[in-house]
Amino acid sequence: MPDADSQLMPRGVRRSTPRQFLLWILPWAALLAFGLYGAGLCLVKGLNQTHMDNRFAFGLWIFLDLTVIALGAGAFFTGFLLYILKKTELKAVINSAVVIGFICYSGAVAALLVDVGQPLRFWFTFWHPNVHSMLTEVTFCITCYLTVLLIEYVPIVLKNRKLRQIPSFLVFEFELHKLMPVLAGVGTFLSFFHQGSLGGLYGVLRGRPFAFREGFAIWPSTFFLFILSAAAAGPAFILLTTWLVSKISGKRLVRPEVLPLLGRISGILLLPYILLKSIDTLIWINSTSPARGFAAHQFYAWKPFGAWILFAEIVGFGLLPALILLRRRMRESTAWLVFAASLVCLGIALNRFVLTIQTLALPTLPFDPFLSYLPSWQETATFLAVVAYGVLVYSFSFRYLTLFPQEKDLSC
Amino acid sequence: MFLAGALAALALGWRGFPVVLFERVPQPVAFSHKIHADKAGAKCEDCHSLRDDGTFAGIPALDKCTGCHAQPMGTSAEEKRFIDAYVTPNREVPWQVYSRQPENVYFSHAFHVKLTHIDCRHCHGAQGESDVLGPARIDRISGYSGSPHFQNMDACEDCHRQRGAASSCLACHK
Amino acid sequence: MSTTPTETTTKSAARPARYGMVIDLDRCTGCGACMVACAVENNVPPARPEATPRTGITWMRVYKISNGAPFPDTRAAFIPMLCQQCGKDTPCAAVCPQEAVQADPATGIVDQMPQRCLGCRYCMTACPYHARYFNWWDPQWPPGLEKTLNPDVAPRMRGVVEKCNFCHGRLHAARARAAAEGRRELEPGEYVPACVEACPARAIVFGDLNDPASEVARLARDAQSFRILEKLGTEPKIYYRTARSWVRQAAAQTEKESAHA
Amino acid sequence: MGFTRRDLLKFSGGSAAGLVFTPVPWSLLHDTALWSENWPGIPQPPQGEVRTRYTTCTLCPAGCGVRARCAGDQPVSLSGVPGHPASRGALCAAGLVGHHLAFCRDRAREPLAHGHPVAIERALAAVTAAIAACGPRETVALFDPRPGRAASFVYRRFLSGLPNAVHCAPADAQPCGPFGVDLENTRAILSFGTPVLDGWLSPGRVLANRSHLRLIQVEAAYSRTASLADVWVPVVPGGEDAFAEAVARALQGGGADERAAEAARLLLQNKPAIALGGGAAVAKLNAILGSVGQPGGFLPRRDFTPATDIATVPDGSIRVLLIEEGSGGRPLSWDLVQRKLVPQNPLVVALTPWLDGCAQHADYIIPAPVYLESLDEAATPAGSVAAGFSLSPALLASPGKLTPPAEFVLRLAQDSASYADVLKDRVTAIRKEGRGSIFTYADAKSTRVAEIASAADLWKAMLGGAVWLDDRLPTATNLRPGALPAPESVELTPAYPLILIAADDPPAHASPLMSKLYRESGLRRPANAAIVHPKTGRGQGLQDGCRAIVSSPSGTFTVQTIFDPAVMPGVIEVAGRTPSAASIRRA
Repeated sequence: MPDADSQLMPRGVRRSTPRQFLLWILPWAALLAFGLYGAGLCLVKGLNQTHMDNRFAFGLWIFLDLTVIALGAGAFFTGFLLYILKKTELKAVINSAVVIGFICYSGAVAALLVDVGQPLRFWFTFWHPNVHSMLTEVTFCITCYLTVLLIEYVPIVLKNRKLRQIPSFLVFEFELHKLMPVLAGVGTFLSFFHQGSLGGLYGVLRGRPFAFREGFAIWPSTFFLFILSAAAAGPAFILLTTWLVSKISGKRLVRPEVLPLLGRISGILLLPYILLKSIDTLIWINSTSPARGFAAHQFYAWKPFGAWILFAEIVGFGLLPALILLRRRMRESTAWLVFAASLVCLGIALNRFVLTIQTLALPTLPFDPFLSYLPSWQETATFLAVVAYGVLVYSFSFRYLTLFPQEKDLSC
Repeated sequence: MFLAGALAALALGWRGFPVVLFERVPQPVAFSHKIHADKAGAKCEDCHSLRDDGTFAGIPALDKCTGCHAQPMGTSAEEKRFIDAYVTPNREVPWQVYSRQPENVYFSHAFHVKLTHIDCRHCHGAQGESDVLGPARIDRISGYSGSPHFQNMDACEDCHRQRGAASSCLACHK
Repeated sequence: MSTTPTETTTKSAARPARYGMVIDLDRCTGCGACMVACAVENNVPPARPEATPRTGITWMRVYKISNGAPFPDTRAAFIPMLCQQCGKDTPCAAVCPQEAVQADPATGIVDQMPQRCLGCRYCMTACPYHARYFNWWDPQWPPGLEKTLNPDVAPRMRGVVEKCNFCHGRLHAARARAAAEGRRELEPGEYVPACVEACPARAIVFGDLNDPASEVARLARDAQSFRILEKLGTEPKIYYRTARSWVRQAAAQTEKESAHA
Repeated sequence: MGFTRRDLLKFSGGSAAGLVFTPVPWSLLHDTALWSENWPGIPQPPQGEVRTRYTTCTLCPAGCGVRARCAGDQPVSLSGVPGHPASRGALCAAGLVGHHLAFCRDRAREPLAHGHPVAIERALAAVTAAIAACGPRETVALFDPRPGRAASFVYRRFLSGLPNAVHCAPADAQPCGPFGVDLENTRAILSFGTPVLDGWLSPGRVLANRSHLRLIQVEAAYSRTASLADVWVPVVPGGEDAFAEAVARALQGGGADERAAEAARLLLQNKPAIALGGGAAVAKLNAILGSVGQPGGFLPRRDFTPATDIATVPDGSIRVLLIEEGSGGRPLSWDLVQRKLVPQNPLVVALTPWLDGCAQHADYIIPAPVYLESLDEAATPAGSVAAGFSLSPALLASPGKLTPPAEFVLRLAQDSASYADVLKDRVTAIRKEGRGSIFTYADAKSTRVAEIASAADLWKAMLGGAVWLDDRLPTATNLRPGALPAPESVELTPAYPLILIAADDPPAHASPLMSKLYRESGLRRPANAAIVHPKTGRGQGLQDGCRAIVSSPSGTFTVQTIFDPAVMPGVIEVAGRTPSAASIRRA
């Protein structure tokens, strides 16, 4: 059995013993099972199992979706840099990036299917689409892009030592490989749209002055901010995961210059994002919000969501990491690099949190109170299931597939 | 082999599946519109009438039948059976309505017949001249009617589009 | 307010209706008759044991607000809240991914189709009035009570959104009655939602805002009338009126201070 | 060559590909989505022709006219009768869902003896025996929630045949005796705790006149009426009399504190004015205001059924007690009943639709039909200036084994007549006297009784939905409306430093849809809520929303505290409690 196991592993790399691997897998599998139970309850008994309500119609899950999709942006953006802008150094992480992207998107879609009240009607959106709805845009792009990711994932799987032995698969994989630049292009295009429309999702809510933004044509400013922020967060997340995996597996996976490069890319994108975000915020405070009868300061009068949250988002989790990542000497130090990368990722999460949760917590009716919401265990379990699912898929991919081509050379 | 599989699937999907999907429910009484139209010279609205408030009476209640069939009028065994089974014990006939719409559908015969003067045939086909009433087809999954002459939403929409009639959801749903 | 006094008072068949309400806050005693009548008319199920004010379904919901003054100077007012039938960039209609929500051009009523609804609740986050309600549970009536449901309105199922549609069942009935008499046009007063009919204080006036002669249009033009969150620019068709300045303050203006009320 | 694994793979691959081009996957998608529209548990509304039927509400003494929309024979919604003299086309929230009452829990469905099914004859025999066994100082009492009905006359006839029997009623059954309120002409009301805007008379009639009424509410509780009154005068419970005296002084030009003076000014500026509430002081106020027997004041009417306030019956005197409980209204307090009963084996019979309330303790339960389940009657509408009568025809099929209370008493009296006969007799009597006119609901027309051909026609008309109203009596002064006892003041003790008073309470039995008001919105406070001023609450170590225990001399109970700065400091408002000293502490 151990033999068969090692048969599946890529040549020239060492992996933990089946025993160790099993020990690593088991807790995650357990978590996944528990989460699936929670999700099952929501599907069978209905969404009364959650702590969402008529005021807090969106909760933990939407926050999860927006966040993981932003973090998963690494897939399209790295692909874009590699295949379109020919940044060949990134070949070292592209496979890992694709897998992460696939995990994030499939996880998000799964969560969405639990989140809707009538999963049996999921196809209505495709059959009777309302073209004016950002959610339609999101649904279409994410579905398409998930397929793209799947197709990008296939060759990685087919490269597996055992599967290569089937000739037809080899041919298929070779053909697919020629397709990669096209797919990368398509993927980039789709991603730009759904990342954007995810931002638009809240930006168009004229009934929610805290989230509503003016914009260009049909797209509110958040549309573009989301694209930029996602593009910035993607590489940072890949950086983080790569570092994490090498720490856990105790192996050198990529050449030393790769991670700083990712960091630099992230920093370069983060700075303009912060700039635009600040401008957008100023416009909102001085024109958009007042025009709708809401003085912006009143949004921050409710504890715990004071103005600090805005400050943290822009300075603590934006400007600070950007500056770190843009200074070569700091980039060279892994500690700083990882610290900054984690700041970027947390910043994105915070931004998505503010947009989803804080927006709903703030009252719109003048005689309405501030609303609070705490997810139920079923919600949390479903959330964790997505995380566990990600870890599992990644672990298996890492064990049996070649996620980091450079690992072989580095390990000998 | 691949082809064989494909063909098998196609055959089953097109031939077998509908049989499984639809439940065939026979009508409780072999009623002939034809005979009633010819012999009794009945017109549609004689039995299927509009109420004053504009609602449609649909299939008439038993007393309408009893009006003529208190005693057998003909010699047919079916008529006798009908009288014994329903008229004498005064039991309503559990007719199967081919065109029974889902609960959430609102349809006003008054609007379509009185104002727009659409002929019954337009939706109900030649039901009025039929001599035998076939079994009703009921979708086992959705529980909705799958009978011929069942007007589904597409049929409604087409007609409404052609005539530029109301197109909002709640115009025809409730 | 699009209807101006200069408009002709004759209602031509071509001209679509724009149904709306004017609610007199000085008449409302918060008795809740409108809420109950609404639930009966529209087959809204009673609360599940676990239901709370935030998970219950009340198409028509009466809020109690106070002037914030402590004993003994305190004063209360009641604000009936229902779907405000926004006429411009209707927030919920714009966001629904599958056209389960649309503003009917013939009536101005914002339609919600529970049978088309996916239950994504995007429309609920979009609605500034919290006038949309989600079926968190399967609807359930005590045994026997389901026999008293209104045949003109289809019961909903778990997992979909519903909201006030000006008792569309009553509009259907009125139209059918008119059709039986060979009329296409409805006479004013032929169609009245349940809450309007039930209000013992006669606080709600309902009618066609496009008909400048109608009382509702006249009252809507009145200086005492205002709309809630008017500045959002969604042109709601529910007007409120009061002579009490503090009530208007608390209901109309959106400054934080009154949010504590 | 056999069938290899690869062949199998190919075959299944092929069939999968083929399946896509058949209707199978697509109609499965489609039909499962349709199935979600009517999956198990989604009820089917009743079918059938929509008809309108009329009846009269018997849930409270207001006697509102009811128009019922029925699908087939099934009432699906109720609404008011436009133009109805007593209700002005309006119903209250509870009345709008009266047709749900029959389906509520806690229904008594068959005669019970101490919880066990029993034949009604056995119950009759037991009561007859107990009555026969009554000692000299022991009384037979019948509690009649609505004196003045034809049923009440049945009761009185029965009781009159017994040595010592009392016809009891709630204290507030006939607030001002044989008097109605000429609300249409009243300009100002000085109300001492009367819920003028929240259940007094009929909502339709009160609110139709609200616009020309100035309302001064004298009440400790921050009630709905208080919150909507033109002036709210908060006084500590028991302080009403003193305030009434002060206003009286001010009205006669004497000096008074500023609140009383303002009230007096308002009353003088808006005449005719009346004072509502209990106590001699209030009666005196009305005398000063000259509101008795004058337009816009209290006008006498021809009907009055004297009945004893059950609270005034001597303690430990009732041997046999028959309790009639209506479909709606506040149930009789068992504590009170217990005090009145003789110590040794009393017999209590509950003539009620409900299993809770006094029925829990009764020896016999005789199940009564609820509203709309059987032909019933509504006596003179509360506060009407002329005697009145209307029938309440049944709209729902009555489940068997139900006995209208009057019917039970008739059988006790060995009277062969049925309740329906009694009602017929009442109608016949109305026709014979030939006074007044009837208002028919269907056509909103008034017809003089004298012009109605026969008693049969009158009966038919009233079965179709109609209210008879007597001619007004000539207004006469030198009359004094009966007055309710004044509320007693509350003695505070170190143990009980706070005052417990009643907040408006949810009806004991109501449609589950009332949850819209009590549980699905913050509109009305639930029954177990204790509302206190934040200062008071914090003073007792409470927090907003915390569970707490209220103790008073009459016992303790747990509540949910709600802080409301509108409430009088030092006061606890709990639904449906009688005023007393109390203390509250965290649970």
